[in-house]
Amino acid sequence: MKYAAPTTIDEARTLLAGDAGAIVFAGATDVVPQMRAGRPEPSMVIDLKKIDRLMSVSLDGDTWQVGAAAPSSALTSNAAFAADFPGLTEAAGLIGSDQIQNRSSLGGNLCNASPAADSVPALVVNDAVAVIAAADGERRVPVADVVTGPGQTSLAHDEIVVCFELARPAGGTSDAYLRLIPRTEMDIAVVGAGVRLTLDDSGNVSAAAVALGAVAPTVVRVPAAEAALVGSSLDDTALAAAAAAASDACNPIDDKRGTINYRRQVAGVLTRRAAGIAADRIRTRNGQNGAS
Amino acid sequence: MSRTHVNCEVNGDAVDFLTEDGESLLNALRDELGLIGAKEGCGTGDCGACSVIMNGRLQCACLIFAPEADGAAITTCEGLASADELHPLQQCFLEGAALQCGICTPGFLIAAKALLDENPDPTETEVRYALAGNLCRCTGYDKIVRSVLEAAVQIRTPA
Amino acid sequence: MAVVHFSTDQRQHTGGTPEVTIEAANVRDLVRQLAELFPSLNAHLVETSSTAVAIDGEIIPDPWLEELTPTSEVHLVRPLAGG
Amino acid sequence: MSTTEAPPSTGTNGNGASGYRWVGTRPVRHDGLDKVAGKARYAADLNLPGMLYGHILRSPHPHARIVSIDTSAAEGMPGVKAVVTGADFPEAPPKGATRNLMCTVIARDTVLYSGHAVAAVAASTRREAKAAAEAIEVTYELLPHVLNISDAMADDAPVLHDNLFTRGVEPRPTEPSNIAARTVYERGDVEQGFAEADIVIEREFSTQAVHQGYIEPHACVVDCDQEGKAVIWASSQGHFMVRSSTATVLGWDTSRIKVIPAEIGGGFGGKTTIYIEPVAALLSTKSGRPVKIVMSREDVFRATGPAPGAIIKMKVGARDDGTITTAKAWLAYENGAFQGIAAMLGCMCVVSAYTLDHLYVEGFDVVLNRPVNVAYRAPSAPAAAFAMDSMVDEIAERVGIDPIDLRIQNCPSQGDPTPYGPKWPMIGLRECLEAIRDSDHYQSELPEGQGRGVASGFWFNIGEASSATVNLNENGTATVITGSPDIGGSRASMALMAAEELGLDVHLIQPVVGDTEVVGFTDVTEGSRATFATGMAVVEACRDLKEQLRKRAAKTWDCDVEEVEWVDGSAVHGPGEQEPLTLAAITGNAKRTGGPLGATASLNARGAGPAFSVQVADVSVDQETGRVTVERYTTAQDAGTAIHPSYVEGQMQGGVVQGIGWALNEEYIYSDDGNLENPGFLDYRIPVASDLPMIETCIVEVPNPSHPYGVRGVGEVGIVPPLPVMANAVADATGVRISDLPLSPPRVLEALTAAES
Repeated sequence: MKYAAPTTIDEARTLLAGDAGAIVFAGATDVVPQMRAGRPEPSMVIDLKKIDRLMSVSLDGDTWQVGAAAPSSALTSNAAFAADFPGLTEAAGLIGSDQIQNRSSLGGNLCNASPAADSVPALVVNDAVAVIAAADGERRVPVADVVTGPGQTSLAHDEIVVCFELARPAGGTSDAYLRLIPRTEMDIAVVGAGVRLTLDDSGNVSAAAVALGAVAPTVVRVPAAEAALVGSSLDDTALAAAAAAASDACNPIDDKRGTINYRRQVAGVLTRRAAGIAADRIRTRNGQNGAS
Repeated sequence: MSRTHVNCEVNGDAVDFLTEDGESLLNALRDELGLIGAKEGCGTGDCGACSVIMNGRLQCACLIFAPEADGAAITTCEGLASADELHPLQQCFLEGAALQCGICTPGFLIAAKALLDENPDPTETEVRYALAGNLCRCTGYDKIVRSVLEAAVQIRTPA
Repeated sequence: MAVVHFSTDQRQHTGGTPEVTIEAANVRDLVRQLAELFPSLNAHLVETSSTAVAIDGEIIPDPWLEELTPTSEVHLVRPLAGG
Repeated sequence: MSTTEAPPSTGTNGNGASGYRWVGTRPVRHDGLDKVAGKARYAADLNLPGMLYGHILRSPHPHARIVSIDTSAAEGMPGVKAVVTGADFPEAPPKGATRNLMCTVIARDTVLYSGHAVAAVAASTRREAKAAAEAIEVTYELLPHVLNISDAMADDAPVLHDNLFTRGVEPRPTEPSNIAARTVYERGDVEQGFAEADIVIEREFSTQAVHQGYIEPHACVVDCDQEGKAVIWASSQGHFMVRSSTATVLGWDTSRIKVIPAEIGGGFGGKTTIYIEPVAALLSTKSGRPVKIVMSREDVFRATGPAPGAIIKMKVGARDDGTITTAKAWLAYENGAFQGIAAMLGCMCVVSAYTLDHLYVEGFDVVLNRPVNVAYRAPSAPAAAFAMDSMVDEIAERVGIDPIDLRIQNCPSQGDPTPYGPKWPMIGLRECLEAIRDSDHYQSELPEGQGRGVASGFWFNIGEASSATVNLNENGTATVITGSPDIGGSRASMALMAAEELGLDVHLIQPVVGDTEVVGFTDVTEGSRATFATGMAVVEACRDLKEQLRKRAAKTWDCDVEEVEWVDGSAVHGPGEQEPLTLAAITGNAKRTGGPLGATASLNARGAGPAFSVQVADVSVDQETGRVTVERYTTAQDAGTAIHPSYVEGQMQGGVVQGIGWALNEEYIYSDDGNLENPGFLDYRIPVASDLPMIETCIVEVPNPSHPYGVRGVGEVGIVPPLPVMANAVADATGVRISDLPLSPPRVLEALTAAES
């Protein structure tokens, strides 16, 4: 097995294109354990961390560009980013220990294509777009369309996710991400729920996005839950309806981390709770702004 | 088989070693440089016994490919003490009986150092979450957490 | 004059007797006398690996030459293991 | 939230208050500096010139006949120096403990669990060894497998051993089965007991198998020479055990083997046996090179441990006044692939914290297609206590008596009969119960929304054989050499006892763990015995030395030895005609008064003091997700005497947290095809720091009269109460009693949902 550390995207793509057994990595927090568990060794591992654009987190006008290989800790330590996307930041901050978060990346979390990836529901509810370096230049794909099944993505072998584009949220908008794990840290999500809400001036929901992780082969967007929330004042009835819709949208499996019934039940609970947190964040921010 | 030549700085010393590309930094530190403080408890980033600080960031050396260390600055448990004095964390661990078998101790010390470098006055909860990536099966964590909190006090208010 | 107490299993080999009093200086002597009293007991003890004895509450793994006092309370048990 | 102000111990002692100068103090441990500096050498830390790496090939099937093994491809691979299979080892006897050990180290004609060692390779690098091991071609004929107790006990179950006939059943069965043994303890008449009881409760409980979870994987380096001698560096709980077990498996004379104890990175009972040393020895013999084998974490989970899962059915009778009179228990314990004594131990422990008039306890040891059981802190007692103390809690509720008061009302004391026959010696259960009752925790009001649980636990503690050599150096310092590997601070305890005896500053004493050729035979560090039994040998050697020191002083003074006393580290002349002679003055002059001073003691330690622990926890339960959070935890444990209170507390806290893990989230998850699905710390969920509060400790000291300092041993019993403590606390918080562990979020939510409907 060879190790390569290209400094440009083109160089990385050329290496990848020239070796069918090569893979790219950022933190290797999934790659190494998978190799230990018996996955055949790649012929080459291509380290993306020497490519500046893949490591940077920056605000370009009203759009955040998050490098696909930037470690989670680059997000959790970025106060401006965290203020815009508290839920996504939470999700990034839930991936493993501090040791892991200093290596794990959003690009890796997405392309590993685990149904339980914490950051993906949070990216999806924020309409994140993956910028992908391809043979014929860059293409932009909604994050929701990148993963096609467990361990499967829509990327060609020689394509690399460069960064994620996230439009700054409009006023009255915030997000939240919750997951259920048996311990307080170090586990893979049994269920994950990301919610983004926009509240109008009267405090009613004008827009909502709900996405669930670990309850289906890929992250699930839940339009029925969104519909239940939109137009409501987040009253108990609306929250209960959203929770029920979330439970219904699950297509989970029984596995070592949870049962079908458990995942269904908890998906609803977390959806309801995450909606409440997102709304509280908006209200808190509005309260602060209201004073000016 | 060909091996890659890696130059880096470990505990302030310029060092170099040869490694197979697929080897972990952990094995390189232990086998090539003889720095046995970092331990392999799992090899998958789940136990923290191999914690090192590389380029200012706390990481598991078992997840780092050895060639990644080229040009990097690395601190291991062996680099905590000065010639004549232990690091306050080491001293507090000794006095607070924060180790039993000791296999996890180097990793805890490094993780705790990374925490205190960033947050010199952590709460108990912050200590517990910052150390959640380090498994200890002997102590129940009680004396480790107390010792880290005590070391934080000592570092903030040197005698 | 040690008092030997038999467990439920062992009583199948002592004709139901729950305990006997035996004059023995040590465990070897005691086991010899038990074998005479209850011919099938010894095989049962070997079969169930009951090669230890408890003397006055303490389980002793290799008791062959352990001395007995006139007030010793003896149980025939399996040796323990611990963590 | 910062709790640094809380003192670490609120015990009755723990601060040297008992008139001792050194015993009961908290010096920095002697081996501490190396461990915080990263210099301490564990087995995997040793590299020798020319050393090869060994890799063991393991079975992917839970039960299969090995039809053939073809190693020819592996032998031709780069870097490969030696390959071994079961055929290279001596033939195993048809049954018994020796067979079980030999066939655990490497499978012969049959693999009995997924992860069973089948063959091994030594090569120049780890990667070459692994690649070659994977190139060994094994042809298996699959056999049906059984993974749980109920299936294994069924009449039509696939049988693991065709020569295994249930022991303890008359007449002896004529058909083999997976039930290795039946154990019965009986007293009084249970039917009469139940007939006379006011309350009779009957329940069924289950617990899951768990792993000891030491952070250091098994590791060894073995160097065999051309004369057939082997030096083994190994991480174990007993290097004399490594020597004898390796010799047994290889059919070697023990004198061919020297074992040097490396530091051990946790054991908890799991390193009281061997797995890899004979394999490395044979690879080393074949290759003529030193060979290192380090297990991967996955191998540790698949092929070592576990502590068994159990099914326990209980019926308990009590009177309205809270007197528990009667218990009938049916216990079945997993044994793993080979028979053990798990159920027997469970039977002995299940009602040990209670006095009962009527008792019938029946246990079954069951073999199945999992790795063979190894000890884990107070083996078998946690599951047994989970059953009994859950039921006792229910009785307390029914009769309206405080659960601690009810336990005090029913607790045995010296002279009462144990469930397994003999009478209790001096024990401290009542004192532990009173300590918890009077603790700040139990006296404080339970916060809104939380639940509180209490429970007791018992463990025997054992004595066994130990040796110690104490040498006095010419400068007045002492070297204390013992044969007990130091898992959690026992070197410091040895030094403290020697300091107390000799009147020497503890820092002038160097405690050393000696290899198999420098110190006398010493049994494994198990059964909470190191400080008790090896400490006894240290004390005996020191007392011998004090006699020698008095004689040397008498010689120096030309007086009768009877005129010399040993006081505070000096020889004192009774009539007062001479200035006292310090230990250093005598040792400095030793060559002129008869030669160097040293003493050795080897003994079978008698009088191990039974251990009890009582614990209380407050928990909160997320009623919508089933997650349990431990909010507060206090443990009281009878240490006899705490030699080094900090490490006594450490043992107590560590045991508690392992028990919490067992209660809440730890379990083996097997797929239907018999493979372990969670062989790593990601999905085998041991508690992490953020899962826990501080573990408040209360050291109870009811001295063990059989030990010179009253030591009982503290290593094990702490793990026993947490299982029922957590179950009782969850029941108190939710009103729902759960009798199957672990209390993982899915299980708790399922129980809460079921109770609602």
